[in-house]
Amino acid sequence: MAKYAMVVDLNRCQGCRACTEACKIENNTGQGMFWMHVFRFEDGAFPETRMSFLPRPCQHCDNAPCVKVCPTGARFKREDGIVLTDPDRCIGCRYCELACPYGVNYFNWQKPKDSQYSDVISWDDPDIQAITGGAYPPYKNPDLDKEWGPEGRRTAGGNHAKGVMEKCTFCVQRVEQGSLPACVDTCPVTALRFGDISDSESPVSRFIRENEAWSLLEEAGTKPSVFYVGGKPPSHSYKEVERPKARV
Amino acid sequence: MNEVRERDPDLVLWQKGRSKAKSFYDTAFVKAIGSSKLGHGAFCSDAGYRALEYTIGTHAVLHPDFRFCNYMLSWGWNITNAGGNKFCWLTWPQHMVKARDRGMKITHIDPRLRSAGPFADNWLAIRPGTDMALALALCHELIAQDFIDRPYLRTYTNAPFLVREDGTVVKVTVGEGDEATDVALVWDEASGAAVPFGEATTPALEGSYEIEGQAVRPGYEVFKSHVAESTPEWAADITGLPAEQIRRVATEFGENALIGSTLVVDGVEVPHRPVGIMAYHMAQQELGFQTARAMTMVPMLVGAVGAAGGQLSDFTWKLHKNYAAFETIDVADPPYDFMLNKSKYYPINTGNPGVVAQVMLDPDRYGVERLPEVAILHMVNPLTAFPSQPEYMESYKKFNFVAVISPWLSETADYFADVVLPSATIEKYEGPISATNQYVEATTMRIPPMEPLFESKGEIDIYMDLCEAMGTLFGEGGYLEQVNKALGLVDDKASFAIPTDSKPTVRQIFDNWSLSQGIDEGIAFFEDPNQSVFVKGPMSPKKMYGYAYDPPFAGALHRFYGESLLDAQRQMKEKGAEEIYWQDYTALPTWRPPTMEGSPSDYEFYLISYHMIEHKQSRSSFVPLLAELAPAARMDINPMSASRLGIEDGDVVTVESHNAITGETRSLVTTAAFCDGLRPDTVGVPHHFGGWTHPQNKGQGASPNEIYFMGEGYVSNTADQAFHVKVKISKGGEL
Amino acid sequence: MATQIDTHPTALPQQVGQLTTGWKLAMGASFLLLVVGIVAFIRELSTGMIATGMRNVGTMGGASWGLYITMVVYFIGVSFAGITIAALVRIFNLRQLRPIARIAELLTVVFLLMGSLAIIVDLGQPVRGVINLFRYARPQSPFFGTFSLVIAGYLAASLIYLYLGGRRDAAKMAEYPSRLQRFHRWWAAGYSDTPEEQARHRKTSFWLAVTIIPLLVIATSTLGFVFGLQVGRPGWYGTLQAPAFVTLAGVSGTGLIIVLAVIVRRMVHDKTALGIDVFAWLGKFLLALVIVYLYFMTVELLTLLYSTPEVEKQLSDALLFGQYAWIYWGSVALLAIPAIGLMWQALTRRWNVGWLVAAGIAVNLAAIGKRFLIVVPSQTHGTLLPYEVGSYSPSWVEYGVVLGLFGLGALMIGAFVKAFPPLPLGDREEVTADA
Amino acid sequence: MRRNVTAAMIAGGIVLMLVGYLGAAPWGADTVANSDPRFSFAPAVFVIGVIVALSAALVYELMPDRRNK
Repeated sequence: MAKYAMVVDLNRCQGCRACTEACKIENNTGQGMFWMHVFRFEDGAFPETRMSFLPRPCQHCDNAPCVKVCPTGARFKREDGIVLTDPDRCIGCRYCELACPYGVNYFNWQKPKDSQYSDVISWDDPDIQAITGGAYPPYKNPDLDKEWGPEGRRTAGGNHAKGVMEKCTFCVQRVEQGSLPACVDTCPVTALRFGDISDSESPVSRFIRENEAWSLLEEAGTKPSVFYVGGKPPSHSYKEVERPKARV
Repeated sequence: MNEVRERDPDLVLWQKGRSKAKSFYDTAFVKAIGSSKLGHGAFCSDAGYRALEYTIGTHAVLHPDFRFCNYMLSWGWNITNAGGNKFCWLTWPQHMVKARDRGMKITHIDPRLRSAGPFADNWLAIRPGTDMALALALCHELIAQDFIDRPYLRTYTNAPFLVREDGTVVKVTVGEGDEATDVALVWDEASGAAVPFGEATTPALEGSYEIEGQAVRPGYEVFKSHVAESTPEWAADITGLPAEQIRRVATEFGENALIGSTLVVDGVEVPHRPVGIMAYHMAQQELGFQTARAMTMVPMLVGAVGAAGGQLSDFTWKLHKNYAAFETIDVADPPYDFMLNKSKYYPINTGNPGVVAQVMLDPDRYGVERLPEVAILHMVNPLTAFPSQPEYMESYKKFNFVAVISPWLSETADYFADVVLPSATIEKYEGPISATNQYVEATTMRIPPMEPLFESKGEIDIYMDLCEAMGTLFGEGGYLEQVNKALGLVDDKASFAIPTDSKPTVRQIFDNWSLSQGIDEGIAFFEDPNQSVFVKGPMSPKKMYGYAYDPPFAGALHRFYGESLLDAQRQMKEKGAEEIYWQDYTALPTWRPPTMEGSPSDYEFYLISYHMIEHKQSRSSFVPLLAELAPAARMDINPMSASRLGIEDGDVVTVESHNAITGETRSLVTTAAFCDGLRPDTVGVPHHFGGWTHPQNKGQGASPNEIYFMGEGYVSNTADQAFHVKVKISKGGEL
Repeated sequence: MATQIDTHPTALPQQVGQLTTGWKLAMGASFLLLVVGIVAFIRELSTGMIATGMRNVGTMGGASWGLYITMVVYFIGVSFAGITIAALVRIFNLRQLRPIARIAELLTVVFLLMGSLAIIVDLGQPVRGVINLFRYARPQSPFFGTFSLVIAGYLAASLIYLYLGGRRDAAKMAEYPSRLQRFHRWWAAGYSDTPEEQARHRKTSFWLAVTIIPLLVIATSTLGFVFGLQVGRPGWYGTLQAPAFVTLAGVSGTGLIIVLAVIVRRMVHDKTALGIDVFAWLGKFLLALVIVYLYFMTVELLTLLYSTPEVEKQLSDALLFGQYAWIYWGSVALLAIPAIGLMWQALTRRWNVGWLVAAGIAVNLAAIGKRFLIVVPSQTHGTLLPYEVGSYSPSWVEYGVVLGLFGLGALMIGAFVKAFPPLPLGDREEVTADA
Repeated sequence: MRRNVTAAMIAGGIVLMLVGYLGAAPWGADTVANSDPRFSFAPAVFVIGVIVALSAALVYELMPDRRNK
């Protein structure tokens, strides 16, 4: 049984956020929902300023605080390492979001139709309806509603129903069909790698072995499955610049 | 359109912005209807193109041979946000990270750190508009520390040419009758006499000599004394950089150049100079042409041009026609065409829509009689994408008829267009598109993923319909024939040509072209997602490296000393051009403070504009997903300067620019954003916003093009736009 | 069975059954609040929780738990103190406190219902929330304690304690012919005040009290653990959360008992029913708890300020000097001033009821403020990754729903005191035929 | 009679509590199995157990005496 992990090569990451976009298109996430978010940091005053980029997917921790606190078991961790949310069992208490030290959880504050950029696009416009046939978002990925894994649960995000939690799923619908997560697939400089860390000869394992890989917030004891090579962990003197329009 | 074409086809102005593919279908349309053509180069990096065409003959600016380069000057290259030299494809960042994996060091020369981000091993936060001073100081240090590749200068450049006191080169006519050519004299150290260039065994680079009683010196010697005072200390207070940092960069550049070493690449031995510069859009400044020349001299001094790991420019060393044209620049008398080609204002002329707008507003001043009456604007949005919006608003009113071909309702179309022909964005065949990554030759094609939306069509369909309506589609000299010519479906490949008597589908055109390239499946090859890229094979060193090219550097003698520029200056003075036009036509790059420095001292900040990775010019700011990542315009400002002005992060500010010549002021309102990685005397505003035609544009803020100026003092001597202006910042304003 | 008494209609004691205008006014206002709450909740249900001021932590820079969770902790805190005092009275046989026992139990039941409703309104999926908790609740989650022990177990315990404790008075009330007679007879369930019954009641209430106290301490501690166990939330993670919760619960609960006792005293027009000695005891008990809590706050403050890592520093700056400073110092003042007042009264032994009510209300406001400071700042200013600092302010929907809950609570209390005597009909006020 | 009914209820309540608690999701590593209850509505059983144990007090008091039945 594979155990999936992701490695981010910060020596290569351009901070271009193509991974953020690929994730949003693949998973149809709503406005302000960044399952993958890329920090752009500035640190230090002119002229000693240093910049750094930090892609932040869900860390799919082995000792996951979110799985521990979930009152109904809607958030669970699979043998292959992926931490998933079952939207049919989630009661929307948002406890997982507050237990998570990385801030990777997003709650569906509004109905799916309203969260799909409807402040600009009116999906009911007859011209648009003529083309989209009333589906919103018109680019809806059918895989998101299917059941995945041996446990057979709708864990690919479903249709982002109002009132349930969601977060990066390592693109469970893609991984189970043998392809890579959308962010890994799209990175123009192969800064993101993904693979089976339980196989010591897999490219991911070798890459981690050959470089000093570190993890985010190791002191929190969450044992994340996302490793970083190059750069260094961000400190609180870092200031995030060029933030996306993230408030819904 | 036809009514004007009968009278004078030149009065039909066809203007194009940036598109991706080989523009065969554009030029074919222009030739078919005989209109005049205006591109967007003057806002891209064409000052650099003119400089490189003039100096080493390549139609490009500068990029290093990433495969072997160990030390790169990233000169204004927006690494993490935009493309590099030649075009904006993704391959540049991939080369750069692979080179860094190998240990290549990057010295980043830019007022903003953001463009290099974490890749700046060494950041030179240079003051905007002072790049030439830095380049001259680097040359001074390379000479002082004797990092000089003399064999290269002697054999492949005009450095040895003997120059009189008045700057003219000593020439003698060789051969008779029609083969008689003027050849420059050089001082042959072996024979101790002045001989024509070809015959000298070791032409002298230094020293001063006498010919027919006149004191003469080799071009290199003239350059050495020219940069004698350009010490790092001199450059320090101009560029705002510490002198020690400039000296250290020069030393590192010289040491890394490994002058004299060679490398065998794919069996071909080539000089090995693993240093280089990546520079492109930064050429668009008032001293852009001469700055690009001065920057090119830095690798020339160490012999890195065309060397392995060294300074490349184009992907091959095929000479551009401008190289020969610039040997002698002749300045014509008025009346001039409305682009002022060969005029006493801009003898070397890129063709700047801003200049055209100026001419249309005041033709008599520029000695222009015939102004364009009709315009076809294809995928171009001057009102928000080009600087000095007010001039366009006034001048484009003079067109009697404006047709716009564009996928979006651009601001220009909204303001001027009588007819808008909606064109498809990507749902069309487009190509052939070069997919080379500099080391492998490849071609690909844009294949439509779906039918065009609403009533839009692919541009080639639009052009065919237009020509059909105008009666210039079929027959001799028609659009189809031009397409055949442009795609090379002539002579031996004529069998693949498109019949010029019936209207083909666009797919058919590309099918024929693909077959002509020896691809048996034709267009189907490109339509098959598993193939889609036609790889011709690795680029051979013989084509990539100037030294290994046959003949070396395609036989071009690199113009170290620019005599024809000095001659152009003389002609311009004779024809009565003001100093503002001729002052930069000098044989060697000569520093002068840019005109903008004439603005009063309360305009204390330099305004620069920059590209953000999330957007593409002004045509994507309304796409909701992209606008979510980069929501609105902002003015980056260093917190130290902001606190001096009492401005907090996120405050609304008014940015007012001042024209040092006309005294005119313009202002825009946006929000301030603290940015530590920025010079305290500089502010930056991205150029993607300022649109008004789409609901998403609401509240996105202004475009710097509303307060940049065009015209004298804000264009280079080659009519290329300068994206610099002095501005005053004040708190408050109506967003 | 009790001897038949003549059918001459006499007024029930303690104004039971008499709907005075004051009572009607209060109930009308409470009902109005309830309507506001329901309207707000329907708005939240229809448009989704975007109608609230809550937003995601991290990139969205909001707080995902806001006013609702603050009120959950406050309500459950108050309910904790009620039954605790009732149980203490029973275990230590504090005879002079017997009058307020029922008020305390009533407070517990009502506030516990309000607390559980506050949790439900905070859920993204309220209906599925209740079902799934009964079906899938996981013991590993601190919510399991809150859901099972606090809501279910503790509610059952307090209802049983209230019911059994009231049977004797119910029997007396059943003798009066009134519309409520069947209700009283049901409540008495055949109690006839025989010595065996009294002994048996003493035994059950003793053993009930003995089991309730530990059940409560565990329950409220699990509520503390909901926050205290979260490593990912600086400001929450700490061992002091559980004990601090219990203490502040005691403070707020006692405060409200004093307030409710005064209201009831005025309602029954009998100053003697609740002697000043009862209030003195409550005052001293409140003073002790406030001092212990202030001690906890100083401990927490010192730990925060001494040599804090970056994140806690950012949090403590926001709490002490920044965005939340007015709430922090306001709460401290609302605890310190009443403490001084109580100390003065304790030393001079001159207890003034008006001042006690003011102290009661003040400590409750402080409790709400302090709960808010525990819940929200750690989300907007306590992200371990350097996100931008966030902000949270409740929307009208949240205020509406909370007011609705208070309205509901007041309605329940109002209804109870008109259906059953809040004070025990002890021997002092012998019930005679002609009252 | 009253005594052993009460005792039975307390014992029964405790048993129900144990069954409910052990039936709910087991402690241990965060796995799929440990996120689901061993049998459905186990927590409901736990809660019923708590209530039954507590209402033993009710039964103890309210049981009518044999004498005056």
